[in-house]
Amino acid sequence: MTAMNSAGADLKQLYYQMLRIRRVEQAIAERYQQQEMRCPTHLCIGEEAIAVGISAHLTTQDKVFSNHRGHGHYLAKGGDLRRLLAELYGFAEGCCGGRGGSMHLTDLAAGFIASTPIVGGTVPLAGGYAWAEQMKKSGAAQGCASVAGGTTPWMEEVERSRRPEPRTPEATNVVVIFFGDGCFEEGVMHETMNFAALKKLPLLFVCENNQYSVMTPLAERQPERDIYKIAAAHGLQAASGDGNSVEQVYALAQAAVANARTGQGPQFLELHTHRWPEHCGPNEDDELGYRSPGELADWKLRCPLLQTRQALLDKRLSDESELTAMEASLADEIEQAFQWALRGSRPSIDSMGLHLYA
Amino acid sequence: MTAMNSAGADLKQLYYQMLRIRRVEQAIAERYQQQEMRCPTHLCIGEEAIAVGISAHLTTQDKVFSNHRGHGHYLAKGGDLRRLLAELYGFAEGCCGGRGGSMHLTDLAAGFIASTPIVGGTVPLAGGYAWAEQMKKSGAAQGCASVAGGTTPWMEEVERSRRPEPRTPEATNVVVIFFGDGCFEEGVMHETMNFAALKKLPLLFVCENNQYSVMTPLAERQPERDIYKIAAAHGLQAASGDGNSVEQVYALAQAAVANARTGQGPQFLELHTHRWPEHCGPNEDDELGYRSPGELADWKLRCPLLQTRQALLDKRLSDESELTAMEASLADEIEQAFQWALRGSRPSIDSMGLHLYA
Amino acid sequence: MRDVTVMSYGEAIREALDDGLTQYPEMILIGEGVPDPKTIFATTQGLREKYGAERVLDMPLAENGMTGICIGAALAGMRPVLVHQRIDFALLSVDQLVNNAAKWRYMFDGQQQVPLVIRVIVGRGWGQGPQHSQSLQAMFAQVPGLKVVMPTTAGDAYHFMLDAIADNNPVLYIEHRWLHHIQGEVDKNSPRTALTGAALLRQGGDITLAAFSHMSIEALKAATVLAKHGVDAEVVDMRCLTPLDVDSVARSISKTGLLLVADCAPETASMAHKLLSELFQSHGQHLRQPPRLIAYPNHPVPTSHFMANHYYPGAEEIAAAVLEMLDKQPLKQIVTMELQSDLAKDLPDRSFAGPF
Amino acid sequence: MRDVTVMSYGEAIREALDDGLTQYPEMILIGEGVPDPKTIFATTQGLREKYGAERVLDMPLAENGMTGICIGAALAGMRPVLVHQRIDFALLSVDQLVNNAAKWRYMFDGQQQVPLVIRVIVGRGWGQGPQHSQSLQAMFAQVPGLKVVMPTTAGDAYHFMLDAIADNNPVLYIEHRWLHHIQGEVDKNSPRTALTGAALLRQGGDITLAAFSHMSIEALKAATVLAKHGVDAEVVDMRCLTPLDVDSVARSISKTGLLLVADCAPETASMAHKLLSELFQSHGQHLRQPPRLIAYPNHPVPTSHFMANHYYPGAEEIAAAVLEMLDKQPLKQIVTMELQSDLAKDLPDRSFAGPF
Ligand SMILES: Cc1ncc(C[n+]2csc(CCOP(=O)(O)OP(=O)(O)O)c2C)c(N)n1
Ligand SMILES: Cc1ncc(C[n+]2csc(CCOP(=O)(O)OP(=O)(O)O)c2C)c(N)n1
Ligand SMILES: [Mg+2]
Ligand SMILES: [Mg+2]
Repeated sequence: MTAMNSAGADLKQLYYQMLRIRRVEQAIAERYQQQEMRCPTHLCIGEEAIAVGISAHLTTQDKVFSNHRGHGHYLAKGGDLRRLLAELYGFAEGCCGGRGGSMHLTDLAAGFIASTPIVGGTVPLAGGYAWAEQMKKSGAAQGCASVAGGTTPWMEEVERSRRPEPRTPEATNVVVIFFGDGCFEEGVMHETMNFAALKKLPLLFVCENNQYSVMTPLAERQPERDIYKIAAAHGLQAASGDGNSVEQVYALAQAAVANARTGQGPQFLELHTHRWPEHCGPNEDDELGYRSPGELADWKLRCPLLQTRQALLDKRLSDESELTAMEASLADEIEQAFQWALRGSRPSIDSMGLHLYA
Repeated sequence: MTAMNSAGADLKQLYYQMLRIRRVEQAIAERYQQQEMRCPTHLCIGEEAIAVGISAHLTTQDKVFSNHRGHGHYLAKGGDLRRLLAELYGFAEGCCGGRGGSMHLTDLAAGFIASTPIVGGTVPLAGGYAWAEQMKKSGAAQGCASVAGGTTPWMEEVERSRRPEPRTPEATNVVVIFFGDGCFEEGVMHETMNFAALKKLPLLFVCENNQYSVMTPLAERQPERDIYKIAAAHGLQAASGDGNSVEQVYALAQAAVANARTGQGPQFLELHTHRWPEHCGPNEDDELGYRSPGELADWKLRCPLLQTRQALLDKRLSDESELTAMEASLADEIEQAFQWALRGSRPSIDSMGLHLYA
Repeated sequence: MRDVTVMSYGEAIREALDDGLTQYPEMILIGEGVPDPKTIFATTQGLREKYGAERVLDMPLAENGMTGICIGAALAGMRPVLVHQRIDFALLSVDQLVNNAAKWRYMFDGQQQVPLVIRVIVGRGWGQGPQHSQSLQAMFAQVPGLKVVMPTTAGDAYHFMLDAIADNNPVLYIEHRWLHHIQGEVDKNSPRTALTGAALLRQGGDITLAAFSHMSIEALKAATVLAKHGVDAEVVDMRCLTPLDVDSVARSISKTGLLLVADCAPETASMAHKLLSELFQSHGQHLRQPPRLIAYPNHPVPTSHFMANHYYPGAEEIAAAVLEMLDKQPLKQIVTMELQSDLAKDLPDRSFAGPF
Repeated sequence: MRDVTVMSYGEAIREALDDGLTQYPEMILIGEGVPDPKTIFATTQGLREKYGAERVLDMPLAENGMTGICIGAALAGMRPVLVHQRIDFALLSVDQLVNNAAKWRYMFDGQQQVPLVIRVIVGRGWGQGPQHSQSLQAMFAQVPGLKVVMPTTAGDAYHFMLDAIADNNPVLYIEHRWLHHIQGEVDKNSPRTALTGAALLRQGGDITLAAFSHMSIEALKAATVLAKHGVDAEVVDMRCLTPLDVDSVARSISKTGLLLVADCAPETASMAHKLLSELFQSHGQHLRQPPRLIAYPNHPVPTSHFMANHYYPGAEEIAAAVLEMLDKQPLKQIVTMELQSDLAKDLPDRSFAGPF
């Protein structure tokens, strides 16, 4: 049974995607304690609705760039779960062959180009990618070669849930850049917004405003004013919304992606949300006291999954038994993915020096 | 006879300051052909009203930072004309001992801290200076030492027109940063605006929007939208106006400086104007065709000096004979300043290695 | 009068910042995380409480702008200490550091100065990966007008920090993350360092080991084991990069006749080249054998510990090279064995357990 | 088949950009001033008209952002050539160049690549001053993952540019402003350079002059006059910095036994250190005498021509050092006289008359 809401969202599908991210992140957190995923890892628990609500509108031809907190973006875009996990373990089968770890993800076949951890680093890259997409479409760069510098053996065996291709031949591929409220302070954000507005790029900026940069609250870093209004002043079509409501994100993204796709220029969404675990690592850290008392608890009440689950039940779009089955199938998928990842091979020491130059 | 207009501006004094800058720039342009001022020189002919209208509200305790096009800012703030000229000739008596040339000016006694030619380079410095002024006032940094790393023999013999000291002891010194429309594209602008708004710094941003960055028009660099509205979105008090009307600049600056001085946080003025000569060098370059036909001619009709001169005559605040006398006295001052500068001494080759480290 | 306390390198930094804030009312301590609960690996602990939120503060993520803002504050007479948790982030501020801070005093003919400290930490281990573990000291040390120091011991960590704060020039203070836990003596009454000069960490007559930052620790480890086998290495810690103290190394090689340089940087980015080049120009005759260089490979550090553990040369490689140079290869096996540690190779010490 | 044309270095660059735009439909040429009436000292003249405003374009003043944008376009298969009129401006983009461009292919395990050219011009003369005349080649050349070239001749200017465009790696292409007017032969049919290897500009048996960029021209000038007085210098142009072709210099010194290195950079920022260090480690025995280095002083270039004219060493200093090394001091006076030029010292050639 499909479950379209008023905006046409398949709420069950959205819930499934969010739940998948949540369960993956929790499984990572649990196993992180074994000290075998030896890399800095930024979990997105509590923020799943944004990645899912946005990516629901993207095809594999659309491209996503992300940041240090990239697992959710990667999975929502269709990135290979097994290769994500192998990457965390540092194995050769990882999506970066182990060279990147949690903070450097890629799955070109899924249109997930890259996440990297220098804050702001990927923002102009997304702009440049969107520019290239625009030029390819306009015919300014017909002979444009492919992005891949080579293929890897596992690239071919990747299977993933395909999404529909763009409907009209006139439509452009859209590029999405995910970033945080802290990132918005970097000058390169503004440089990219200016260029995107100048060239009317098919680019969607998604600001995940979780009010913190590591442990520093917004009030120590930015004056009181709305982030998205700065984007609007730059000439972008900009809006803000509840990043914990997947339905709201879905609706905002629907308009934004359609606008970007049809040549109306860059779009900007500021979505309010909250990270539950510590900034980096598998634990909670509410005891450190950098969040105001009750803040985390309040946000947990506004859990994007809980809300959607309730809506599914209330609207009778699903029932407990279906949701239990969903959990079971996810548990199974995740367990198998870990098994696959753990069978990975150690990258050879000799390979360490490869691939610096083409 | 003083000549206050409705806003309390002494129009004749404003005219005098503008005329002084214009005549200095013209004298530089004329003598530049002799190839003895051997450094890149960016003249501000056509844009004099901005420097003058702003600085009319500043005391020597207020500080100014500027950019590559800094002669007008320097002179309006009370910078020593003779040492400016000596600097252009590369003499030891120059305000930077010849190390800077036209693009690096300083006159600490006048409160003109520095101009430098990396676009955007001085913008955060002005922010930091304003922050220090704020901390000194709040007592956060009582023991704060003086800026000077040493004194030079000519520092003492500098004489200049003093302006009134700040009226109330509660008032803060204000810092002004002058920059162009091109500079507004640099990320560091936004980083500085954000910090300034966060800390409510006594800082006035003055954007001299002359529509060009070198020869590149705004339309090739920025989307259609107002610059000052981005500043407003950052949380600054922002306004725009006619940068060729010294009365308008004066009125806008009056409010802005007063706000900054009384703790109301950073201010932003976008002032529309136009540069008459080539970007860098002594000549006109309309024949190159990068300005639209008639554009320069139109702007010349809106000459800030002509307009003010006419107002002075119309309102009978002055008369031809007084204005002729003004010209004569300026011609005399400038001629003498050149004479002084040309008597300068060549910096010794041995001195070239000094002053890298304190 | 000596007043010696034993503390860790990290504690020594905290102590110096504390003393700096007391001695210089115009000092500001600023950086992403400075006042947060983790306080930059505990090196800024308690300082906000003691000196107030105006002087000890966090900042927006805007490395170039904030560097410029600190330069501006320094021009106005403040003494800002700006902290980056990773040196990699300082790459965003190269414009302000190189175009402005390094040149300001010179280009304004000595009329203005920039008393600024940039404190940066070099990451290593637990999958820091390509963008969080760069060794950029040589990039900055080549810039006339910057002072660059890389203290190795707790004592130097303390004094260099305090002297950097007092210095009226921009100083880049580079900490290697793996030094933070190492204990050492701090004598607060020892004389000012002037931020110059190498340090003789160990005397020896058989070979000179000139090493940088964390590699000096590795060189010491190697020297200690080698000594048990009759090889007496002299260890010179190249703790100050500008100027580089070539004379101290020249003096040492005039005695030992052999030189091995060990740097914690990729070979192309190694300060060793400047050292060796200067020695070649003026002191080459002291060496009985060509000098050798141990440095990192010329590519980024991969995240996977399976690879990264082999990226970093250390005491074993140093000892092996020394034995080769002295033609004592037979000792290699036993020395290597004695140097092996049971600690995981991507951890600096036993107290450490990721993710940072 | 040779197809030789004589043109200036600047014209050779224009020609290569033109040919690149023809051969690579995915090439974009972008930079502040690229399509303006002055066309980057005429090196981009006519290209917008020929290839359209979409491919040949100006840009906002946002060096870091625009570098990132070009990296992103390169990831998508474009071949951007990004121009900065001064290398000093590239300092704003070190983050994108070093953190991203240089590492992208490596950190994504060879799955992605960044075919990007950054074209930068080193300023000199007519009061460029501290912020418009920096020599930053060594800062970039030390970064694993960047390719850095400094062509000296018109022929290399042409081929390096075309090969840089074709290259699938980020290439920093450094032009010295004072080379632009110098004429040379360009043979479009000569083989691809692979952006590696030094060039033997002049053969000689008495001494090796290894020089960089504009200093190679100065070395040639010196060699020409020295030859008249019986001193036969070999001139090796170190035109590629990554990798640095140490072997060519080693070969040359194995013949001459004497080495003078001349670099157009302050001594602390000189690539000569890497060259000398490597030679010291592996080829020191070839030299009869310690090598010498001629470089700029370790401070910014002052604006005043009264000082700046003495900042730059050139053919005279090279010749003088050669004569000292060969113990022929008596020739100094006559050689110096013959090398003196009546051209003002802050101008590259007679056609030049400020302000740029
Ligand atoms: C240029 C740079 N500066 C600082 C850091 C350290 N750092 C990593 S994540 C982070 C916080 C970013 O906050 P935000 O953009 O809001 O994303 P969030 O972590 O909240 O999702 C910081 C400061 C970095 N990686 N890069
Ligand atoms: C970082 C940097 N990029 C480029 C330049 C070259 N440049 C010098 S002035 C200038 C134009 C600046 O335009 P704007 O800020 O509008 O000032 P205007 O010259 O119009 O007064 C440019 C691009 C520079 N000096 N610094
Ligand atoms: Mg955040
Ligand atoms: Mg302008």
